[in-house]
Amino acid sequence: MTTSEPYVLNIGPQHPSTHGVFRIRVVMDGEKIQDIDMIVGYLHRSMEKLAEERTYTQNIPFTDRADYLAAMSGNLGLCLAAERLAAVEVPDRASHLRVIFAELQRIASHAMANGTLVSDAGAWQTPLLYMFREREKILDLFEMTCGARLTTNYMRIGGVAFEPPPEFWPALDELVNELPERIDEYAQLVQENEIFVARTRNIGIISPEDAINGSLVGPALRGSGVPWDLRKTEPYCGYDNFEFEVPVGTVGDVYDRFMVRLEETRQSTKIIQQAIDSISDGPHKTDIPLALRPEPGEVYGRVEGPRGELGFYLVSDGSPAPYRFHIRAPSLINLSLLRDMARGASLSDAVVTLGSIDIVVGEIDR
Amino acid sequence: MESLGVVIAFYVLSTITIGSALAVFLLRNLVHAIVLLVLSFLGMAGLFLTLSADFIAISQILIYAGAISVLLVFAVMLTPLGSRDNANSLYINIGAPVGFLISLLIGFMAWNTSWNELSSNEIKQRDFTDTIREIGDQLLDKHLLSFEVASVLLLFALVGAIILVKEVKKEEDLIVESENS
Amino acid sequence: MPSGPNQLQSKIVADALNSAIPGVVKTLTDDWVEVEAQQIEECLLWLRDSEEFDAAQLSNLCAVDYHDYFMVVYHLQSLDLNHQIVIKVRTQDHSDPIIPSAVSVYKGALLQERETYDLMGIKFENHPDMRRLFLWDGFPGHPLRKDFLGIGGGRTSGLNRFPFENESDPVRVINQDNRVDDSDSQESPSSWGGA
Amino acid sequence: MTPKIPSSNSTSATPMNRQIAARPTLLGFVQNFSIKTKLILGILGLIFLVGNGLIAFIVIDGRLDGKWYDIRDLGYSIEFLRTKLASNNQELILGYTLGDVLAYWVPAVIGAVGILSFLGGFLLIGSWIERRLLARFQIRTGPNRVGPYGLLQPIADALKLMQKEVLIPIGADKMLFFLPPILVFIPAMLTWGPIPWSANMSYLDINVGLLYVISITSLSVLAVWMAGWASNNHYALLGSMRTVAMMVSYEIPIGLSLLSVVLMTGSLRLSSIVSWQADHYLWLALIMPFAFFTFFFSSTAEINRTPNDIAEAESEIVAGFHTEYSGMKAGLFLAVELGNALLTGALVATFFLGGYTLFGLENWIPGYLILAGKATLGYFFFIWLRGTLPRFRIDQLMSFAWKYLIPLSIAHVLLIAVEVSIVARLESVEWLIYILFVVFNVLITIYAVRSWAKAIGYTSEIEHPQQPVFATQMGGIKAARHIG
Repeated sequence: MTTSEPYVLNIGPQHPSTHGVFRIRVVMDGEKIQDIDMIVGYLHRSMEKLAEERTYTQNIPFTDRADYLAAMSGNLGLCLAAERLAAVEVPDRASHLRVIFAELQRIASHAMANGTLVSDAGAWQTPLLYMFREREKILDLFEMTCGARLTTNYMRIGGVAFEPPPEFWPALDELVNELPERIDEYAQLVQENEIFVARTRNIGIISPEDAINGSLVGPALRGSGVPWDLRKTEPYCGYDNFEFEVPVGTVGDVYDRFMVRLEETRQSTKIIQQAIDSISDGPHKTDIPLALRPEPGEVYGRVEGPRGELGFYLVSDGSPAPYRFHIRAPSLINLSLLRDMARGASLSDAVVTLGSIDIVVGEIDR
Repeated sequence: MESLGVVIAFYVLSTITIGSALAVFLLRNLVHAIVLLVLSFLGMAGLFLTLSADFIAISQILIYAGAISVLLVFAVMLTPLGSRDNANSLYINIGAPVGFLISLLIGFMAWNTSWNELSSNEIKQRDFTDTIREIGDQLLDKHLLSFEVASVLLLFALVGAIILVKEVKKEEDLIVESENS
Repeated sequence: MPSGPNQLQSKIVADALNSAIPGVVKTLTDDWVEVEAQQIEECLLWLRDSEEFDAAQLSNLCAVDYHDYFMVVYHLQSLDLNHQIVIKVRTQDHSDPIIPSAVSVYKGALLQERETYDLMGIKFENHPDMRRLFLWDGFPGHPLRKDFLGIGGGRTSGLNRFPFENESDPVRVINQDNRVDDSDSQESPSSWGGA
Repeated sequence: MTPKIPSSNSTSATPMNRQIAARPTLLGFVQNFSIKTKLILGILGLIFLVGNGLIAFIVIDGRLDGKWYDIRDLGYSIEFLRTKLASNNQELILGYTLGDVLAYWVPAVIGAVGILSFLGGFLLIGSWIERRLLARFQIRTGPNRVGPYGLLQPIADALKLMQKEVLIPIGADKMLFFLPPILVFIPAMLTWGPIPWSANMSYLDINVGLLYVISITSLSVLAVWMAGWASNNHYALLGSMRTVAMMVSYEIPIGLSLLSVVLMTGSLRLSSIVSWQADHYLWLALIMPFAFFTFFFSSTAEINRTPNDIAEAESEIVAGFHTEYSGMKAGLFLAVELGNALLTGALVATFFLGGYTLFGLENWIPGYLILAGKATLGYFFFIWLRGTLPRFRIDQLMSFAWKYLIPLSIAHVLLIAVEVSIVARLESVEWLIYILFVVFNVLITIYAVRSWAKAIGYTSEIEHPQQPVFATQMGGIKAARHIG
């Protein structure tokens, strides 16, 4: 008698395709996945508890360490929420700088996401390293401006911490000029690759209804064909003054999510160009009290991070520290549908699907 | 008649072949048994080589050590974990007499055959360099009918295997049986 | 005035909810509507399916500890109509709070409710997979509660020592029922629970 | 306006960039040579080439015995040495004379040492080549710290691996766990036997050489399976089962493609296959491009190289069958993988690219250099693929083998059989027929592959691009929920 016995495969916490210390227990039947169970928390630092002990400004570094691939977006989200809570005005130049840095961060983060996705599909790191080329330049720009490459801690409540140095602007110009060409190169590298297309097309399909109901956000939601982008629907930092498009997928598969990200980097380049053109002189920061004491109340501020809606739910009791500090982590919530997608898929497809959701474990665990 | 090297090789190879075959029979671990069975096949190939039958030796390696062993591997992998031991003792009551009868038959045939003893001179004259062409000629000339019958039989087996795989989705054991046969 | 840019007037939401499910709204401010805890599932379902509100997506779910009770906050949003609705639920008691789960309405609540259970200790009824998310089974207490580590009532909740430092630790005594079990005991899928 | 102050060295604004810019490169090093050094190097190179040519000339010209070692020539050699050493014809051991022993052992040792030292040297330099080349494909520098240009990196790697502890996992089958790193080495080394390195320079020039190659390479499956089974690890088991399934499938197209080679050349002896190509001034890759492609692609599956490296797919099953191996045992697996890549390059060169011959040039350059060059070229090609392509899924690979390669290979064998019979009937205008066949086969291969793919229902994914649309084209954000 022969029967196939299901067995448990432990993917992670240390595994090349989990992008960090993320663990999935998979019940497999041969190469097919029967069931999965996510086990997260290896990087849990209880940020939300720690934040209740610190002032709003002191909490900004936590956002660097939550989504460590998109620190600028995290900074921006917290600052916007705190500004709304404390009713702080932001100078126009600061808003433009924030847009520039947030969009640069989006390009860097999408480059990482797309590169690792192709690596998960089995390309031996070549596309990843090509996409790192621009990411390196962006991180150089960050380093020039605030001295750090990943954990930038750049934005402040009421503006940004520093004015960029003089050599920043020509370097940025150069980067923005060469970016469209480079993005075309990546598109060609991957789009015209039959193997990559065969590995990603019609894999891990999420229907628009499921995506909305499963609280998916960002490229995962847009890849499924739902045109939803907070920069358009709830404009902040003057995004309504910039012209850009929201790319939306047609099928909802891995390939769509990849292409949406790639197209978003193109649009981000456009936004940066417009921001450079329209930036004006002025202060980069408004002065706020050292210990900001917002009125008692609550606010849910959110930005469109590279991974989607990055929300900060702040509750103030009038003291300098937030009474409750909650991060709505898109990486975690985008995983809600992973189990449905992975069931019945083969191991190789599940790995690619996980890569296309683009998780950052620092943000999942916080 | 034979050079000493060949004699030594014969005894070493026979020891390996028979020893590992016995171990296959005696070992409890099915996986170890497969590995030793392959060793036995290889020893057999070596024995063929000592007889200057290079084509048959290579075929032995290709078919038995390379292909049949993989088939056995699949069979083992599709066996449930519980019955993955070498349950030879179950069938020893039937197996022992059958084995004895078969060896008796072989022995009788060996005894009965009038062996064409070649002198060492004749061996030296005989050309062993192109056995393969001779085999090919024989197959497509003298033994053409059996050759064709064998190929038709193989085709039937192939088609049968495909039909079994297509038809019986719920009883996968049939597939393995067809592969084993 | 609601605090969010596209947030609906909570009055409108409350009126509509009350007319659909009579008596469900308990309190209401400019920002949010507080509804009856046991009817939250019904409420969310109605909001999701109503033409007027179309709260298709659960944007955010979290809980706030107010020392005597918990507030569970639901940020809903409509992608068609581009507005946000904030619904809150107050739990009855502080020691063992239980409210109905929203997973049957929003699949996106799956992990957020597990997170809330893990860090706040609020149990969600009928959740298919109510386990801890970040911390291991047997972790003493729920760290985001204001009285974590037994410093009850006080405003500050400083984590002055790690729970397992030594046996004689008073913190250890408080949580002595919870045994630390980090072994891989869940070999078979059936014991994982859930759908 | 904006404070955009132009800066001349904007790209090297960070210390890291400056450091990278200041790093020496190999090309820069060569360019910085004085003209005298360049001349000396050039002359040395010339001397090397001419010297090799002279040696080859002497060898080919018969002034030295060109036979290196051949099991078939054993008898002749024994007789030769016996007569030479007749004066000393006393029994040494077990009835053998000194002549017998020498005739057997001297060439065997020379051949074995030659092949093994070539392989060992290549394993050392090969990993450096692979890492440097991959780095070049990936716009990075690659190993450049240990020794000049990182040349000593492989030695450092080997030392590191040797120092590491060899772990045996709990629950592992100790005997089966111990054996595979040794067992995979055996076929990898044995397969080098029948490959002709030059005219009459073959370690084991048997008349079933081609079958020997196929059968010996098929043995490595078992070692891989043993490694996966004994590791008591699901990743290892998955990897080994993938390997077994894939090898079983891809041995058939390999066998069929080599069958066409045998049909065309009429011999299973590798040296005859090479000399057939040399005699006709025609590489088999030209006359049977399909078999060439099939063999090359299937070989990538057999030796676990990209795009068919599903057996040790890093992003899925960590390292496949050798996940649990550490230290030098893992090193042995890696070395075998590298050696196999070179071996496949040599086999492709021998079967399809004229082996040690290069249109008469082999009379001037030693054949072993030509073969090594061709094998290295094949190896380079493998590295190129590795730096370029993603990985197939296992079901895609399987269906590719069974649905595409095998039926087409069978048709291809028929085609070649017909062509061979045509050639046999028209021997007078053989060269014209061959030219016609080359053109015809290339065209029919392209046509057959395309029409078969179409017939089986395959549509190219690239021809139907799937692009994201813009939200404005869909009627803006409001349409969110109603997209089909």
